[in-house]
Amino acid sequence: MRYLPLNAEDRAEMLARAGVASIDTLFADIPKAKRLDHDLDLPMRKTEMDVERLLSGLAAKNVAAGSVPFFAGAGAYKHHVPASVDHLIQRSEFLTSYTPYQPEIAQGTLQTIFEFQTQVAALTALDVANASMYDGSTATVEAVAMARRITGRSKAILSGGLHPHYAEAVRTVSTMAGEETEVLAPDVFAAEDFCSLIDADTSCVVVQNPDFFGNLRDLSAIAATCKTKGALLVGVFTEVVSLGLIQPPGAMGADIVVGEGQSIGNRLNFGGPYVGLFATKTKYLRQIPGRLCGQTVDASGRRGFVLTLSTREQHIRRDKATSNICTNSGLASLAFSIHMTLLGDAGLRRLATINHAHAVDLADRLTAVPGVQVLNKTFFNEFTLRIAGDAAQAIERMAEMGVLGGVPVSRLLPGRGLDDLILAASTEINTDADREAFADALQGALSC
Amino acid sequence: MRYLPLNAEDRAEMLARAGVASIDTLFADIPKAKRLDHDLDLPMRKTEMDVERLLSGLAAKNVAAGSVPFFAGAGAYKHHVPASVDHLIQRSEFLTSYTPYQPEIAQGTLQTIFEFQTQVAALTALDVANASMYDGSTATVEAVAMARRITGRSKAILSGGLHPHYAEAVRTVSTMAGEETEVLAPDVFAAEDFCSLIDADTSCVVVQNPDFFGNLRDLSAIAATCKTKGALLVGVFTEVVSLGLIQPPGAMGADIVVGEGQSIGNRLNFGGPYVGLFATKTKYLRQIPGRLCGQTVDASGRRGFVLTLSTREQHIRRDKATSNICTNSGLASLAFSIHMTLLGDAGLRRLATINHAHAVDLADRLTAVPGVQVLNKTFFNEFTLRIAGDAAQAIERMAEMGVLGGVPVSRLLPGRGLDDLILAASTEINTDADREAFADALQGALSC
Amino acid sequence: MLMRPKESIEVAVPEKQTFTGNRGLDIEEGLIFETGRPENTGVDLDEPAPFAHRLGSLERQEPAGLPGLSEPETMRHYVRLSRMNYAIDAGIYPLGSCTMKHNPRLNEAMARLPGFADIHPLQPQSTVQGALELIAELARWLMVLTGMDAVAMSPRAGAHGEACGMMVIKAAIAAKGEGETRKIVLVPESAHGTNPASAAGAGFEVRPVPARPDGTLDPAAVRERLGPDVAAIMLTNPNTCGLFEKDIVEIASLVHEAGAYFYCDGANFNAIMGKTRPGDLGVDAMHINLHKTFSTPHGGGGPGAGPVVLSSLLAPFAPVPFLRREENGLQLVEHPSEAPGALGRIAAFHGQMGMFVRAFAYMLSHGADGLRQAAEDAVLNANYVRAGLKDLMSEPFGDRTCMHEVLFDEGWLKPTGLTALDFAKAMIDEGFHPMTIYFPLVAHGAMLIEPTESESKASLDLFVATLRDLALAAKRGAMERFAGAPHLAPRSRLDETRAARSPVLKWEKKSKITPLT
Amino acid sequence: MLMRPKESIEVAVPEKQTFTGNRGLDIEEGLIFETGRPENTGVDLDEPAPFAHRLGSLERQEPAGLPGLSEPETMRHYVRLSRMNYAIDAGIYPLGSCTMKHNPRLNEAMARLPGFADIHPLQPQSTVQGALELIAELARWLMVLTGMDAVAMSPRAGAHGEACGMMVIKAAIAAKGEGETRKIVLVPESAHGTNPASAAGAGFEVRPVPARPDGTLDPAAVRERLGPDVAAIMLTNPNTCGLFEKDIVEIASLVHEAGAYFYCDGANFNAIMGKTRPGDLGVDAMHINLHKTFSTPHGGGGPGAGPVVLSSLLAPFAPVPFLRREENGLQLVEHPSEAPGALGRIAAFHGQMGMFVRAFAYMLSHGADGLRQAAEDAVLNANYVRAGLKDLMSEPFGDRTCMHEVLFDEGWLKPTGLTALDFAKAMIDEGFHPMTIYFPLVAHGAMLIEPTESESKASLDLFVATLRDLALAAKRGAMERFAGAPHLAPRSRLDETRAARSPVLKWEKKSKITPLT
Ligand SMILES: Cc1ncc(COP(=O)(O)O)c(C=O)c1O
Ligand SMILES: Cc1ncc(COP(=O)(O)O)c(C=O)c1O
Repeated sequence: MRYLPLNAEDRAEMLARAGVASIDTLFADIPKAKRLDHDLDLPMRKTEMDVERLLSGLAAKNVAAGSVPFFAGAGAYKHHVPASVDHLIQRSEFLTSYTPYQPEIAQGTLQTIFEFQTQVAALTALDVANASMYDGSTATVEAVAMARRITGRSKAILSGGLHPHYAEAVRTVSTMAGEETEVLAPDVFAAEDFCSLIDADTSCVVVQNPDFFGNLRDLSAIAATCKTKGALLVGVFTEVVSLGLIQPPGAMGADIVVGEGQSIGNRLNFGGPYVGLFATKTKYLRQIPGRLCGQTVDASGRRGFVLTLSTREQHIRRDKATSNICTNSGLASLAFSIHMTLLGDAGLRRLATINHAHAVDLADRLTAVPGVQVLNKTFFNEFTLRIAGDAAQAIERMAEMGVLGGVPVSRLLPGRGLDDLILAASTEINTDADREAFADALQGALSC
Repeated sequence: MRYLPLNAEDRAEMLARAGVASIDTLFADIPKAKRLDHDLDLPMRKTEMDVERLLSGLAAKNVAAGSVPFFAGAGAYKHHVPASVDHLIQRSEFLTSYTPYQPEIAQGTLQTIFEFQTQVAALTALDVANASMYDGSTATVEAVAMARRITGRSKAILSGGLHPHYAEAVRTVSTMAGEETEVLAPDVFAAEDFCSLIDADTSCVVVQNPDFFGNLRDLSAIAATCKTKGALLVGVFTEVVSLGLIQPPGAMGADIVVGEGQSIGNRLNFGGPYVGLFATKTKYLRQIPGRLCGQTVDASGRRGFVLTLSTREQHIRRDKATSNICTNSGLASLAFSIHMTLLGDAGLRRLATINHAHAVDLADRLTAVPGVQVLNKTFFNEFTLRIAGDAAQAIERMAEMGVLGGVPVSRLLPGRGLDDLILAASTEINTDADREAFADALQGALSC
Repeated sequence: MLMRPKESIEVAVPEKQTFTGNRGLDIEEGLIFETGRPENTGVDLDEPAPFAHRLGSLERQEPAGLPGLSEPETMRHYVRLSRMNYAIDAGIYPLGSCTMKHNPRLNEAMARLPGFADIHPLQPQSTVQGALELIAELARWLMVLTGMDAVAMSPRAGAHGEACGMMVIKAAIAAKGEGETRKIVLVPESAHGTNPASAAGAGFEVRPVPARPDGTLDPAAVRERLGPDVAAIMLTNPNTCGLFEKDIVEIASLVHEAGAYFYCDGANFNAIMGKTRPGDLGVDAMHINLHKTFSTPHGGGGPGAGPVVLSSLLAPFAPVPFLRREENGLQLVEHPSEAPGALGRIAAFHGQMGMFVRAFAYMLSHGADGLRQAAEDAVLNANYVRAGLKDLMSEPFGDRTCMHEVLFDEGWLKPTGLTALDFAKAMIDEGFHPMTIYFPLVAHGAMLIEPTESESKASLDLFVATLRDLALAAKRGAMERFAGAPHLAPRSRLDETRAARSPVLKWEKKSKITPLT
Repeated sequence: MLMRPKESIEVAVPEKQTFTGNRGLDIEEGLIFETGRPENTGVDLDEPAPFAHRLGSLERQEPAGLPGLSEPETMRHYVRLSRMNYAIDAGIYPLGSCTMKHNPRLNEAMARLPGFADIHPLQPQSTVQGALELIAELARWLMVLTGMDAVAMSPRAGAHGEACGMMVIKAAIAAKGEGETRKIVLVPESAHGTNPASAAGAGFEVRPVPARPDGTLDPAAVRERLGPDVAAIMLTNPNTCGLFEKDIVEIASLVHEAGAYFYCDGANFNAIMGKTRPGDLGVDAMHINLHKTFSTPHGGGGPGAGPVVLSSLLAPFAPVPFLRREENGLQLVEHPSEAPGALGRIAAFHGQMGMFVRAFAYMLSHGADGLRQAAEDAVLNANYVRAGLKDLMSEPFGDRTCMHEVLFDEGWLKPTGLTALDFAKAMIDEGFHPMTIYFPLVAHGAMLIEPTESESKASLDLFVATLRDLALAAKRGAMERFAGAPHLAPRSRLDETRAARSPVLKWEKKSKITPLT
């Protein structure tokens, strides 16, 4: 087998050197009755060529974003990632190294984490960021848990503009942990008012911006109320590119900011792996979940980096840890950091502006389609359409016409009377022709 | 521009430090009348996304070997290359390094060349191999030139079984250099007899095995005659995988062996870049063209490698050099060497056997098609078909049916009365279904 | 900008100073914040035509100040940094419990096929049937390999799988009406830190179970601690000492008899795949780290994937999403409302598809036969290392064979005054990544070596011989090899105390460190 | 097998010996012939069903004896070896005449599209119209950039392009009936070695032309040497001293008046693209190294591509293949019989398609504006380096600005007793690849620095500062930095004399080198 260096001769010699009679001797602790004495009912080994054929066959059954006009968003966005990013994250020394537990031979990984932390803190306008979470949704779960630890209160209030998957994850995990969560009704028009809901048992309010429906939200008022009431404000984003153009949650008073970093450096991957971003204020440093990289010096006085403040973490603090996270999103955070390094402020702002321009153009084109209404007053690169018909059906029909025309709100919020809503996103990858194709397809779908 | 690190501010500051008034001052030596004062009539810079779109569009207009049943050969073969090969040759330190002129910081490249040389010598059963030539055809040109230098004679006799492009290249370059070449008539049945042609002015005889028509040739008799007459025997191969299963030219008495290494580690690339292999006997060492890597020690006595015997080469010997070659096929030879390291003897023999088995199966299937005749008594993975019809037209028709069914001999040998011949190759990439599709398509093509 | 930590270098390498601080191919590299500029960029993007924005009043006021680098500078930055890392591709990476095996590049290529990498989690399911099939097939392999009835695919890593498993158990207990009574989870002290953390995160209280002197769990000790307040036991098997829990079947029965569930930490599944099935051993839930057993790359810390296989008892409580085969193909069940009684949802979307593709490519490549062979080779390699070292080093649980990893402790180092850490750092100078040290906590100065099946005999021979050389050097008092090691790495020993005492967690203009002298 | 060159290491690094010979991340690696075994393989292939072979009597008798390595071992072998290399991606690579610029990864991705990488040179032309279009477009760009009328795309590298150009000239001369009389090609002494070698290979006799004290060619010296026996002149422009041949137009006229042709070595085209056109300067033929000017990677020695642009006078003699636009699309003219009067064919198939894709991606990315900017930045960078060093180093042709590369000589080192080689090797310790040394031959101990446009100002600042530090160290007699340098590279100075004296060009069981002591 091509991945196994030992051959039969090696095995025999090694068994002899180890002083055991046969390989099965080494498995003697397995109760005899439970030992497998036959191959499992699975195929036998395959050549590389055959594996390629089989998997390419499966891949070919899917419609890839690059092959059709594509407008799906709702928390995962198709952006253009420079070829150099993928090349760099495939460097053996990044790809096949472990968590940097031996810092003297892991400075590459450590310095990139330090840079990542700095980038995330700057983007979110907060003091300090960690080395990444699994994704935006689990980062949100962690943020709520952290807010509970800090405030000693239970109730988390989740905005009706929070991504429904995020809200469900927070609700599920909180419920299991015996904590209280209040999930507000879907808030298509960003009209909800939290302030009256925040009480003495409120640990935090979780608000997304741009929200799930694409609306931009000014968090300043909520932040002020939270402050007064002793609750924390958790700012969430699912489209990190927006931070190039809109006010970051940190600048509007959020205490913890979490979000999805997939848009920068990472592909859609059918939902994962992605990368969760997590930032907060210095005063909450010791409550941060996950890894932190810090600067120090070596014995010769040279600058170097190490994982630090690990007394917060599971491997030291065990059941008292700030989180159970161990493996995080290392390579995806590296991809994020490399892409962000290529962009810089100027590139990010330009990218965000193009996204916004494309979305504005799309909104204008779709508004012109009979039976279609854009519901947003403000948005970044995604907005909500109300159509004269069933959104899921329209999208299915458009797919048959070769256009992936957004996400039906009902897929995430079924049974909420929102069956006529579509979330449509336009990033830098869409051309004029793509957007025109979308308008045409939607018109077609609605008229059949 | 993303590839240019200097910005306007840098440029101004650097001009000032260099003490020049403007960038144009630095171009003052260009005669004023010849300076371009406008942009050339070419498009302006493009984003990475736009370049990708444009080139993907062009690529999509071609029918790739992996997408259809594929049987073209005639000197270029579609084999399966393990994914690890492509990963490794993209390591920055291999991909973006220069010819190893500073050996202390190029041991990676040098050791791989040393290993490559050893592999090529072993495969061809000769004493010594060089660090690569451009491809099989130019290696053949160099071999003939080397034979002339060694023998002091001019005439090169080229077998009618030599790849026509190789023969044309030798003829062209020889003619220009004022040397004589005798190109024998196409020899479909490997029936030609050289022995009578070899005379006192003959520098070498050039014979391919398996020959252009797929026949296997025993070179021993020719080798013996050459030896008697003081001429050298140049053995050529275009399918290096064959050396896993058939007698290598060195073992049959060839003095110089050259060939195409594309099949191992390299893709079809529409004809290039490929990698020329070049091996010979130790006694001709100082006449070898191109680079040689040799073993030595460093100041501490550790083993190391350097480019050596460079007094043969253009940068030292200039117009008296054994060749003008400078840049060779470095990375393609590395791909060859890595793939060969993965294969080893056992893997190479297995690979060659599968190729042969597939070709035998294909020959049997095609023989069963009415109006089709396999002309070869012996072959490796490629053979010649005679069909009842025009080969080029049949192949064009098959292409319309989605089968790339070999190469018409007339494409390389037009006007020679060989219009009904097809060269068909089957490698490990073909499935039973592919071969069946070929037989069906050929039958279809012949019956319309 | 010139970056020449001249002073510090003088200290670092007194034998051979350079002006740059570089040493041949070892090239120092500054931070992007020192080399980049916010107005520069390595990405060309056409300026959009003027348009009326729809941002309301929320346009960003203060730029983030992030530096940009041109593409060549970016390339160099990361290539230089990468060269300061050790990697599996460069040598044995014998971190116990981490299963640092070969990461096939075929898997990388497959995961990058546009049909997998460029599909959106919420595009119509009719347009992603190939992806759903892959997930279903991978799930089937996992169930067959483990002998279990269901699998929750969405957990992002092992710890997330543990959390998922604990919550599933909690839901099952709640469904039985025992939610208020069963609050305790038994966790051996040798457990990985994520186990107690995951149990606590799901609102359980963690109670330790001690091991026998032979390093395995005593059924009697388990029985003693079981009761109507116990929700589950969380065992690792083979355990973190590299030993198979030989009484596992009995323990499972006891747990079940007591009305509790058996969660198995499957991080060490590599040792037993194809040799026995956790389902047959009585396991109710187990996560599988695809980034360990099934070769998806660790990537300097992730991402991974931690699917959780479940017994039929727990299957109904699995979180969404899951797959259902319907007339028109595979369909995702995505909303808790469609799966009443189920746990709910633990994260967005459907799981780590990119890792699924890699893991499935690995499984297909091995087949049932190859996976069993891999397990056998992994165990053989560990025992070969053990045999080569056991006369020099001390074993906390006596002279016995191990599974896929071998545990030594620092007992043998005591007379030398050296620690496991010193020994580990000296290994770095020899070109080896150290083993896991100080885990599991049940051994004093643990040194846990997991070679994996990816090592050749020659590689192990050199590894063993070198560790022997070092051990003998330690015993004969050759302190210079250990004191302050490593000496030959990109950095000498780093001051972790200082890092924690006054944390510098991001670059700031003022935070430039001045050399300690 | 244990590989531990213990003895030699003791000598090499007396300050800090390791048992393995490794030094932290610098890991020694044996030859595959020492680590691999012929019965092992890293490629799985199914055994074919038994069949009757058709090999006649020609089955291979003796196995080649090639070792095989499993995939993990292979990975490690090459990754370790790679780490012993310098690379553009790791630092400035200022080899004069080599144009080591950034190699964009976009180009690599594009060249690997199946529509380019998996097409066969002889499949029906109707199935490769996209490829032919790309070649035609690339050809058009080359012609527009150079102001020439045709381009032969098949040459494999610069030297092959030279040979092609020389043969085209020979064919043109023969067509004029002067084949027997015009046998001489004038080549300045500063020319790259390939120039005389290529001319000689095409059956010409090479005659030198001396340069003026300012490093450029004197029209008078050319005129003197022209005559009815001269076939061509071969000039490099900008020349290999980094200077633009300012009298090139006059020289071209003289050459043409004398009935000869003007071949230009276009290796240095990077300096002038978009600034002037060789066609306007009177050039008849010029190769372009796509692997220099147009960024295709050097790959440790190739492959490259060397298309030759031709004036209308020479176009009819271009070799096959070439493209013709016909009704049904682009068609390759592949056979000499279709192109009577043409040179013939110089190699199989159609040229270096893989390099064409990369070069075209580079051109498209830059556009006309970007290419000119690149040329300007390349020239600016060279002059910036020159300005930073000229007070310490000596310039063979006086204090004047340069084009894309700056030439120093070792004159300034004379008093120190050091050579250009010593200086170059000391640069290695500082983390820099040396400049080109001892070329061109017209300078005494040439040191030719070509930074290219890919270097940032910060990179050049560090480079200049370090060279200044070294120069000052040399001047003040700090010999230890130079004697026997490099000291910090994977190998110390290698014994090239020994390599040439008793050549060991392949591995043989007996050829193991024993340390010299
Ligand atoms: C025994 C054990 N359990 C659990 C984990 C946690 O897995 P992950 O890092 O994937 O979250 C690990 C990982 O190191 C482990 O070794
Ligand atoms: C001036 C000059 N001419 C010609 C060549 C030869 O080009 P190639 O190596 O592509 O054959 C070179 C390459 O180094 C060169 O620098």
